[in-house]
Amino acid sequence: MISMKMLEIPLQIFRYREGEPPHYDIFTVQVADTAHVIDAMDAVWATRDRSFTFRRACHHSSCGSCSLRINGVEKLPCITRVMDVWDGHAPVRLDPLRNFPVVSDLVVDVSAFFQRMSAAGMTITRSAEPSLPLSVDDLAATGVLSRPVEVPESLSRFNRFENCIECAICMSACPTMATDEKFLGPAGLAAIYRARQKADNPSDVAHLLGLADGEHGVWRCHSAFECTAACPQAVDPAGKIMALRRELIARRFKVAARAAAVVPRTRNYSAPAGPTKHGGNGA
Amino acid sequence: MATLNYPKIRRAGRWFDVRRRRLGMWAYTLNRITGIGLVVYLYLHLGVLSLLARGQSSWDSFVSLARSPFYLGLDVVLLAGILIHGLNGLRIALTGFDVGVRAQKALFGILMLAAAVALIAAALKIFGD
Amino acid sequence: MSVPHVIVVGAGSTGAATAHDLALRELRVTVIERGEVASGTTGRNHCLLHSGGRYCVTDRESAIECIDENMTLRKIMPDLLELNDGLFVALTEADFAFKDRFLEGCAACHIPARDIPVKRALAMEPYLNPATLAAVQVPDGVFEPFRFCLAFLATARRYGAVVRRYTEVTDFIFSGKSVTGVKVKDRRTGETETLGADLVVNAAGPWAGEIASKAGVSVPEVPTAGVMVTLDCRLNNMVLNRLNKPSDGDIVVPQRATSVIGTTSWTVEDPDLITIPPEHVARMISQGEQLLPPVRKVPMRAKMAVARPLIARSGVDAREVSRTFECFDHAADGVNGFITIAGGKTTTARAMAERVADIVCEKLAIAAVCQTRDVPLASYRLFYQ
Amino acid sequence: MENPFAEEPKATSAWLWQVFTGVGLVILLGLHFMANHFIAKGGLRDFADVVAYLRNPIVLVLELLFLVFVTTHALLGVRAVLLDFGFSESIEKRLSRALTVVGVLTIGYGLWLTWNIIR
Repeated sequence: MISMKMLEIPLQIFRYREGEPPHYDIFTVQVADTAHVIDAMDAVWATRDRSFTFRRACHHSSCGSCSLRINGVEKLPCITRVMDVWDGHAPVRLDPLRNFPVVSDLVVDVSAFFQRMSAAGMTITRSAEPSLPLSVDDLAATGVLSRPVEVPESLSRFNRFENCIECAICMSACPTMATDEKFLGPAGLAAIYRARQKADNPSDVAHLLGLADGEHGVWRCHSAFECTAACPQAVDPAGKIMALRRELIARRFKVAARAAAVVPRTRNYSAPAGPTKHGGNGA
Repeated sequence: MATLNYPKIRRAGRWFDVRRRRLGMWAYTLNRITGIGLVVYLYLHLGVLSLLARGQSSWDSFVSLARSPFYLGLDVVLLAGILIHGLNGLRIALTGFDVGVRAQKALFGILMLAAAVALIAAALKIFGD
Repeated sequence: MSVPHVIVVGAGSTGAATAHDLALRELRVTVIERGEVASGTTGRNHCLLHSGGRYCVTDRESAIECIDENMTLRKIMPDLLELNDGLFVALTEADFAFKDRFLEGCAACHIPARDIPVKRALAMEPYLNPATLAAVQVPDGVFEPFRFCLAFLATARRYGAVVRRYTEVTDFIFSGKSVTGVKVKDRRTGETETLGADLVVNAAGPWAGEIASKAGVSVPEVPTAGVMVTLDCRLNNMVLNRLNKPSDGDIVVPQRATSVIGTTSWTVEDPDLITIPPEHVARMISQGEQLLPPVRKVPMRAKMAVARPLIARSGVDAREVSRTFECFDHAADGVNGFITIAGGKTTTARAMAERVADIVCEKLAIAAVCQTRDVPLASYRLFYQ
Repeated sequence: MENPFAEEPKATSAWLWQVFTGVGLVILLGLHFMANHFIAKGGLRDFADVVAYLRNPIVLVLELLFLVFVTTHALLGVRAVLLDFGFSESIEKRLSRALTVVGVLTIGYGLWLTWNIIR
C-alpha cells in the first residue's frame, strides 16, 4: 500500500434555493492530499448534505459540466487540486459561474451558452489537423518531440474533438457578458472562428462573418483577455476574436475600395479570404 | 455572490471588479473609468470655455483662479487619465488589428510605464513653473 | 386508450438511450435523474467506442454486440466520434502468442482486423514502445459520454419525452402487486411529488440495486470500481490496447488533447463515494508506460474512479464477468410493471435500450418497432435550449 | 443565403472610426495640451493670448480638427458603453440617434464659440 495523507478541508459553498435568499454553508470533509476539488465536493454530497446540487460528469476536463468559481476564479474542479487552492486554513470558497441564472447551489442554467454554440454551428469533431503533438501545452516542455506521423490506410486523416469543451468559463470571466445578454461571447465567437476555418463554401463563410460582425459580435470585446486567461483548454477565445476582427477589417476595406471604384464590377463581396495567421491551432 | 438576475446597472459594477483578475481586466477597468471621466471633463471644459464668449474679464478671472495649486493638481489628474486612456487605447487598437495579441500584457505594462514617466515629467513641469 | 406513460430512472447512457427508443415508439416518457445527465458511471467512463476486439477472445457475445453498435453509432452520431481506429499491440512473447487467437476471435465476431507491420505501427504511433512485437488494427473509436447522453435525450425530448434532473426516486407506488408510479423529490427545491406510470424502467447503473430495493426486489449486481488516469497531453493518435486478455492498465484511450489510461477493478460497497487508491494510480502509470514510454514524463491532468454495473455470476472473478447486459422483469419476483436493465456498456447502450423497449412494448401490448438504428440524433446542444 | 457584406458593415466601421479618431487624438491632444498648458506661460492663456492664438490659421485648423475628433471619439465611446448594456434594438437605435444629435450640437457650439473669439 502506498500511504495516503488525508486532509480535513473546509469548503465554503454558495447555497441557493429558489425563493430563498442565498447564503454560504461551511462543510469540513476528509480527502486525500492528492484529491481534486471535485472529490471534496463529492464528499460533501455523499457524507454531509444530500441536498447539495452541482453539475459534473466526466471528472477529466472533457465534458465541461463542472465549471464553477473557486475562491472567485473560474476553474474546472475536476482538474484543480485541493492543495493548489487551499492555504491550509481559510475555507476554499465555491461559487457558481457568473453571468448565468443560478438554478440551485452551484448549478447554473447554461442554455444561453448552448444557444450561442448552436448559432455558431461548429461541429466538435475536427479533421485535417496536425496529429501529434496534440497536447494542450507544447510537448517540448515534457522533453518529447514530435515526429512526422503516418495515417492508417483505412483513414484519410486523423481526427479529434475540438479543444473547446463548452464549459462556459469564458462567459463567466468576460466583463462585457455581465450586462450584455446579446453578446455572442468568447466561446461563441471562437466557435464562429473555427467554423469559418472549416467552411469551404463562400456563402457559409459570409454567414459566419456576418454573425461575428454584428454590434453584439466581435466589436463588443474590449480587450480584457479574461476569457483566454480563464480557459482551461487553451482555446484562446480572445485571440480568435482578434483574428476575426482582422478578417472583418480587411473585408471592410475591400468593400470601401470597391465602392470607390468608378464602375463596380460585382456586388458579390463574399469570396473567402485566405486563412488567418492563427490557422494552426484552433478552438 | 452570484449573479441572481440583478438589474443591469448593478451588474455593470462587474466592469470595475478587478478582484483576483488578471492584468487585462485592470486595463479594461482603467480604460472604462478614464473614458467616462474624460467625457465628463470634455463637457465641463466646453462649458468653462463659454466664459471666453462673455469677454475678457470673465475669462481672465477664471484663469487667475485656475493657476492655483489646487487646479494644477486637478490638471495632473486629468493628464493621468489622458495618458492611461490614450496609451492603453494604442494597445486596444493594435490587438484589435490582431497585432501583438500574445504580447498584450507586456504591451500594457510598457505603455503604463511610459504613462507613469510622462506623468511625473509633466507634474514636475506643471508645479515647477 | 391513452398513450402509456413509462418512467425511466437514470439519465446515464442506458437511461438516455431507453428514453430515446421509447419516445421514438411514441410512448409518453419521463426520465428521472438525481443529478446532472451522465453524472454517474457513464460520465466517468473511458470514452472507448469498442470495436469488440477487447472481448473477442474472452466474451464473444459482448464482442459481437460491440461491433454491431460501433457501426450503428457511426451512422446516428457521426459528429460525436473521434474515429481513428485502434491498435492491439504485443509487447511480450505471451502477448505475441495471443495474436492468433485474437485474429481468430475478430474473424468469428466479424470485427475487421488487420495485422500490420510493426514498422508501420510505429510510424502511425511515434510514442509507441519501440519494442513492440506485433500490432493489429481494429475499428475502435472514441466518444464523449456526456454529449452521447445529451444527444439521445435531446432527440427523445423532440419526440415528447420529459427529462427531470436533480430529482430522485424516493419510493414506489403500488396497486396490489403492480407498480403504478413513483414518489420523487426535487433536490433543488426539496418538494416531493407522486408520478403515475404504467411501467417503470430502472436504468440506474450501479445504483440499480438501491432503486430496486425501494420496490422490494433485488438485482444481482456488483458495483465494481475502476481507476482511470488522464494525462496532460495526447501521446497517441489511435486507441492502444495490449494484445492480450483484458487486465489492469492495458488500454490508453486518446481523447481531444489528452490520453486516458485505464483501468483497474475492485468491488465497492457504496458507489456514491469512491476513494481513489494511490497504488492504482501508480499502477496505471507503470502499465501505461509499457505501451507508451513517455507516459511518466507527462504531467497528470486528472484521475477518476467510478463503479461499473457488473452483473454478478457466482464464482466468477470481476474481470471474467461478461460485459453484456441483462433485463430483469421483476414480475418474476412478484412485482409487476417494473423492469431493471443492468450491466452493459455505453457502446452498447442503444442495443440495451432496444431490448428493454421491446420488453416494455410487449408488456404494454404495443406493436411499435424500434427505429433507433437509423434515425440520426439531434444536436446535443439542443438539450440545454 | 443573404450576403451580410452587401451592405456596409456598420459595426466594423464604428470601431475603425473609434480607432482612427483615437490615434488622431493622441497627436492632436498632445499638441493641444502642449500649446495651451505647457508653452503658455503659467499653464493657461489669458484672453488676449487666446484670441491671438486662435487667429493663427494653422492653430485654428488643428483646434477645430481636435474638436471634431474628440467629440466623435467621446460619443462613440459612450455608444460602446451603452451597447454593452445590451438594450433592445429600438432603444439602441434611439440612443445612437440621440448621440448623433449631441455630437452635432457639441461641434456647433464649438464653432460658435470659436467664431465669437476670433471675429
